[in-house]
Amino acid sequence: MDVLFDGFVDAVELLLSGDEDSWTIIALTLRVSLTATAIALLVGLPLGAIVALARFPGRRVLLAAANTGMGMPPVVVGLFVTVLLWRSGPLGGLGLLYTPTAMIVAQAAIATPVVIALVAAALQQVDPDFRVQMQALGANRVRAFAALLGEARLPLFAGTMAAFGAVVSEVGAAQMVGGNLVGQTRVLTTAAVLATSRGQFSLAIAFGLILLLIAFGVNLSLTLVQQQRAVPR
Amino acid sequence: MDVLFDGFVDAVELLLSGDEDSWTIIALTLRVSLTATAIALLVGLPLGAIVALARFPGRRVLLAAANTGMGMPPVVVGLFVTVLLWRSGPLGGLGLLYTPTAMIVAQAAIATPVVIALVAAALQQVDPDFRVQMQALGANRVRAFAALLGEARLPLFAGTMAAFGAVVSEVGAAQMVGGNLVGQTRVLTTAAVLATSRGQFSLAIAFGLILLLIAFGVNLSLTLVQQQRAVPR
Amino acid sequence: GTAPSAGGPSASASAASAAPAEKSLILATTTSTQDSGLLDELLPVFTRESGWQVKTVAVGSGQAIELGRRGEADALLVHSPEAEEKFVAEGSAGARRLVMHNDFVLLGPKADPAGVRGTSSADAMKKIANAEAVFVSRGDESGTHAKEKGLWSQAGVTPGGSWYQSTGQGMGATLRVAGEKAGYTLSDRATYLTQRDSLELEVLSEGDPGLLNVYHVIEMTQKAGGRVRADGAKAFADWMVAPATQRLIGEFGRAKFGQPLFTPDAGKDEAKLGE
Amino acid sequence: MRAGDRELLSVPELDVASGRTLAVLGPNGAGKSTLLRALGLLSSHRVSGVILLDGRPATRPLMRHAITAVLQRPILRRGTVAANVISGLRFRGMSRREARLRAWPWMEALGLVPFADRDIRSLSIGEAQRVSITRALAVGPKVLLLDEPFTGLDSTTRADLIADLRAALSGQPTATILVTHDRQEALALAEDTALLIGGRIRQHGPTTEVLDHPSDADTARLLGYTNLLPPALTGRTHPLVARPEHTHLILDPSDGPAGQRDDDVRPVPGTLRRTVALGIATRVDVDTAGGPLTCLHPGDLPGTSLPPVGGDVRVRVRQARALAGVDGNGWTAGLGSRPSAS
Amino acid sequence: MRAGDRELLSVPELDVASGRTLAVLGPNGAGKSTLLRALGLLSSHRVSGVILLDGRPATRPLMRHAITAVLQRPILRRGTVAANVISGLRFRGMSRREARLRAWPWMEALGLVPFADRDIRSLSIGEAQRVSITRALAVGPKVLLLDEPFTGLDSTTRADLIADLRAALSGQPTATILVTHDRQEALALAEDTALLIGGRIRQHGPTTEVLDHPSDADTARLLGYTNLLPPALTGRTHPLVARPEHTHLILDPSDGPAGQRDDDVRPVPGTLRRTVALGIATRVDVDTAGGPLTCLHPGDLPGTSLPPVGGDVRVRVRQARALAGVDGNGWTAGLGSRPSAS
Ligand SMILES: Nc1ncnc2c1ncn2[C@@H]1O[C@H](COP(=O)(O)OP(=O)(O)OP(=O)(O)O)[C@@H](O)[C@H]1O
Ligand SMILES: Nc1ncnc2c1ncn2[C@@H]1O[C@H](COP(=O)(O)OP(=O)(O)OP(=O)(O)O)[C@@H](O)[C@H]1O
Ligand SMILES: [Mg+2]
Ligand SMILES: [Mg+2]
Repeated sequence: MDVLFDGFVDAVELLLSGDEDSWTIIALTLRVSLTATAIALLVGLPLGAIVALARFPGRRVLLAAANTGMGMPPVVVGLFVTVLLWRSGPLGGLGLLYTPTAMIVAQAAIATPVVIALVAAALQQVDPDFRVQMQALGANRVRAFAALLGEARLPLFAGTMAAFGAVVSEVGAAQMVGGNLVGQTRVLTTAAVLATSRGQFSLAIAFGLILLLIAFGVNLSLTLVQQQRAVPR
Repeated sequence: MDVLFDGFVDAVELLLSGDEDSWTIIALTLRVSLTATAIALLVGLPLGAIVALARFPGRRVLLAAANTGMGMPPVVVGLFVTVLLWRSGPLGGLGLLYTPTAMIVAQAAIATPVVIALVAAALQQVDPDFRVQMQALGANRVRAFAALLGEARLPLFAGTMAAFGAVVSEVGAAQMVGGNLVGQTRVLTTAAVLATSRGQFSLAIAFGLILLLIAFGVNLSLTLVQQQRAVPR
Repeated sequence: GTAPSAGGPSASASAASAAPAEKSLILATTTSTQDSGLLDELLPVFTRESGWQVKTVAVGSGQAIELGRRGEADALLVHSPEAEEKFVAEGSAGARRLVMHNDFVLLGPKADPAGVRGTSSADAMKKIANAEAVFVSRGDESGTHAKEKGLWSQAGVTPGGSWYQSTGQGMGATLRVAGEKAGYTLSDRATYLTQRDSLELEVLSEGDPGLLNVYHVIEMTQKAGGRVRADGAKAFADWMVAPATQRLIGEFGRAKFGQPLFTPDAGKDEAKLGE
Repeated sequence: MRAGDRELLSVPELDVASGRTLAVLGPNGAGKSTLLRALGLLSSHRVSGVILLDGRPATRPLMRHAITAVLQRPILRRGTVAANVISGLRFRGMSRREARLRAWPWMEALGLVPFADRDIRSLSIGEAQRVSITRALAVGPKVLLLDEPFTGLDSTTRADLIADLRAALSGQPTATILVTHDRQEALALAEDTALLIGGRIRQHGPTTEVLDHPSDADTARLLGYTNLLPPALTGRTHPLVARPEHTHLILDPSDGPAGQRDDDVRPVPGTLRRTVALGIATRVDVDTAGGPLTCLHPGDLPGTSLPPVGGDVRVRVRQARALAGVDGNGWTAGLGSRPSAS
Repeated sequence: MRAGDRELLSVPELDVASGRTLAVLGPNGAGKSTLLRALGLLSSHRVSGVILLDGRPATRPLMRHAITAVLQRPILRRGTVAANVISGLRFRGMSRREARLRAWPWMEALGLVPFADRDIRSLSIGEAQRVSITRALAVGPKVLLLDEPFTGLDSTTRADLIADLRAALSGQPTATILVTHDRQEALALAEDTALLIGGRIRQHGPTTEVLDHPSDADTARLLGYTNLLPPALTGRTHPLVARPEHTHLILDPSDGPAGQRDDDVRPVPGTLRRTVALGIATRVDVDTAGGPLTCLHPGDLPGTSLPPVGGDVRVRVRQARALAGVDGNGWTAGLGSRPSAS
């Protein structure tokens, strides 16, 4: 158990020491995860909305696919992306493998189905007449949709947090497409894995604790936004 | 790209060959993930309901904690559980490390916050008068709650699928507490990782495809249940 | 604990200016070189001296060689001689040069149920098999795994049964499994030394000439793929066998463990190692 | 207009001139709300046909600009009352300040001023309904669609609002469609009335005429002429309909043909099924050879003056109206089955 | 009873005997629904005080067994109409078959039989309201709580349902509390009536008495006596109240003191604010020294016979009732501000 305690001490030390390396890692973790979540939202929100609101054949299949996508193993996503980005692969020319960009791509791919599925669930839960009433007040499609998002913002935030949680805690894809390069693509999870495989367990736990701290910070900010009035007076 | 195609061929072969190993792996994957999801539901459903419905100080903090828990890195969870189960650890006497039971424990720990957060979001979205009306018809607490669950079953199923997706696709904790022992604790994700580290990329992709197939199957079953009438005539 | 990387400011500073099209090469190496911290020590120096960025992909030897074969890596630093030779024979690889070695040790619980303490490695393997004492194998086609399979065949045993367990993971994880299961296992000395403190395993058999763990650097050529940076590969391989680098390797770990983790071997005759 | 393979609504033609109000009356499930949504191009059902706006076929953007609707349930956005009330104007691109100014008189009229900053989740349902109405009226649209807007309002507010609305609409170029169950509302607000039953418009014309001249059994029932007297019972050529208020038991045996007026029908014999004391009135249900009749007697009928349940009675019907061309079938079935207290 | 630090409701005592019906009348936001929930122990607000059931303090399980409530909005479970209708009985442990049998007569009474297997999501709102009522009535509880149950029903259904309900309740040991905005409903169904305004019960007694004898300005307004005549205007010692129907402009100058009855008040001078033609009636708003008055003239007033807006008029008030001890303040404010068309 002392490992856990040591981990706590280590975490405090890492944060206080102002060790440039750990700050680089933290910054990269935030950059990659937040960007990936943002991209996933950008892609997943419209798709989730379409699945939830539009009527077309194959809607259910798409929803089931999104739900399945939530179970897509990051390692496999990582492998897919790696194969695409290989020098011999179709996108090899971009030279993106082992860069933060590649990690963002992979993590966005992991988070998108989560966003789609949870956005769809969130929007379907709102009174179906809500959009009608908004349009009946003169809202065009965009405004009615914005109002709908405002209405469903509680579960939408929960979905966003789930997506962020999925990417920030993920290691398989980050490791595979990022390569865990010091100062370039090392994030908290891959650092924790490395520490573990070096037998530095308390260091690994320290990284984990820092990760939780970051996740909590992000969630707190989101929760604060969530509690704000959507319709200002 | 041929790797992807080869992976597809390999997946079909693995499934058709009736290779005992791959079936053992598939069975274990299902057993561990489903059990972990079930445990997470068992623990997370009441907790999520309490967070959503009860009024007590610190409710919001709990919700934020659950949301944070969704971002808990599996590697760290794995490490926590490992440290607990070490022979020198407090639960070492149980000899659970490197058994499927240990994997179930770790994965349930990963899935529980997901369940709590999404259950809370799902239940908060139902008309707050719904429970009142059920009680006003003579439903006792349990029945009113059951009716509420029936009412919110769409997002509840989405939450369950998210939880299942989180555990079935997870590799960090499975690897760490399970040890990826052949025939004992090797599941599809850890098998995919091993195949990757052996350079057998198409085999890794094959495992990933099988995993997706399983996830799709489980989701399909859930979707079918979801589409059933909750209130039979 | 210690910080995960000794990379220092140079690594992160140059990272900022790194553009993929510039002088940047991919090194596929085994986990042991990274887990031991050796590369964290060496690479910043190389980058400073040569201007080449190195992207280290720490993977199993099997994956490393596969990456080389597909032209996805420019240089390999691996320790699986038989597989390497086969791979070089395929023709896409360039020069393969000896860099360093350390040795494998046979580890086991203090109680030593199979009674292998002090025996030669082949004998030890036989005893373990006869006693059906738990043996934990990496099973990941790594150099260590290859060496272990070699030992089994020397001992004339085909391992199997519930006492023979395969983790399919890296050395660190495998050591921990062995520790927890109070089993025997084969490990490279460097990894063992770095994790010794948290393990309840002891060195039971060591020093066999057959237990050498030899690392080679392999340059890849454009034959493996059009985008291979053969120039970078050559620069890296040349630098690895340069005297100054060899000195650094020889010093690595002495301060922390009281003994060096690797023995520099550049230019030596491979057949005469360990004598 | 169809949902799945059910035809919900089939309306060949319906028009409302700007400045005029059309009331749509119909029983529950007649398709009133469906019609309203279809007219506002707000429906997600399959609609075939065209909606003309100012004589031109309406597109969704045009329509969106022209209409405001108060749906049957008050559907509000999370937030404050004030934010909700101005949202119609905000959707039309008005600044917050201007929108508040425009909405203010209506907020005053509906008594919402003290609620301006209240969270809508804490409103009573009547209060929510007021917000919903205010939000629509504040826009001052070309076409106003009102789906039972006054349900849930207390009677004083309702009376005042009807007057305010009438005053506000008269002289404005607003075409209003008002769905309601209340004939008084139709009379007070609408120049024209359409009767919608089973998805079809049965009658359409000036309100006073439509409300007083049912053309068939269904519209009669809708308009409160719930008693149907088939020709067999009355000896007339057409079936007659009458309101329960004008249908009475003949209690005094001597109260025979005396005082019979022109439009009166000869007394109808039947058996008493039940009596229900309704405070100011007593309802007596009678089964006759031609189907059940409902009598409504003002005041409390003393139990002694009534024959026992199952006893023979005679019913006098006054102010009956003749229906042209109707068969009483569906009708009788519609009234036939009431539970005899469970 | 409080929400946050607002006092929502303060009711010292209220009782309903079994077999009797109490109507609760009040303006929007008076706290009627809050009261109903508090009585059923269904509230999530802080409630202080006790609810007695059969003379003993009610616990939640006891109460749950005794009551059924129809909330103001129909809140149905996903599923079919039939499943919803029997759910009250199912919650009480009845088998599905038995529950269907018990519920059937009510389903027939409310015309739900053709809907039995329809998904509730496809119902019209009036149909949903019927389901909600049927579900509660099918249970046949000791205490029946009805929150504006008849809103949204078409008038024929409503009239029939009122009779059915009355018939079903009389002779049964059910105590019923009916929240409504409609005085007719209260008269038809309830022996007793309580007037709730601003969270307080202002009057409570036999329905006919309560509805016709307002005790103060607020209850008068609630009961339709919307015209308040302060003593200064009439010369009487007490303020008077009158219904708009009994308040008329004096149009014919010669129409002076003649035909004045005992309860008549001397004509009140004022200025005409607006006239609103309401089809069958014309509403005239007049500002007097004592506050605004509303006149309701039957039929269409020809514009020529009316003075112009702002002109001087005299108003005759008939059937006015005296209020004991009231100051007209809040009152005048309550009526004062109507928008003059936006
Ligand atoms: N949580 C709350 N905080 C503040 N005020 C509240 C809260 N809940 C209800 N109210 C207020 O309490 C009052 C009573 O509400 P209630 O729903 O009982 O009214 P009601 O008499 O049923 O009105 P209606 O006729 O509109 O149904 C309303 O003014 C409402 O706005
Ligand atoms: N998706 C659907 N499938 C089948 N029937 C439907 C569907 N949607 C609506 N209906 C039916 O269409 C009819 C018309 O519904 P609508 O809401 O227009 O009634 P309404 O006249 O407004 O009634 P109310 O007075 O109760 O508001 C109802 O009988 C309803 O059950
Ligand atoms: Mg409707
Ligand atoms: Mg209410």
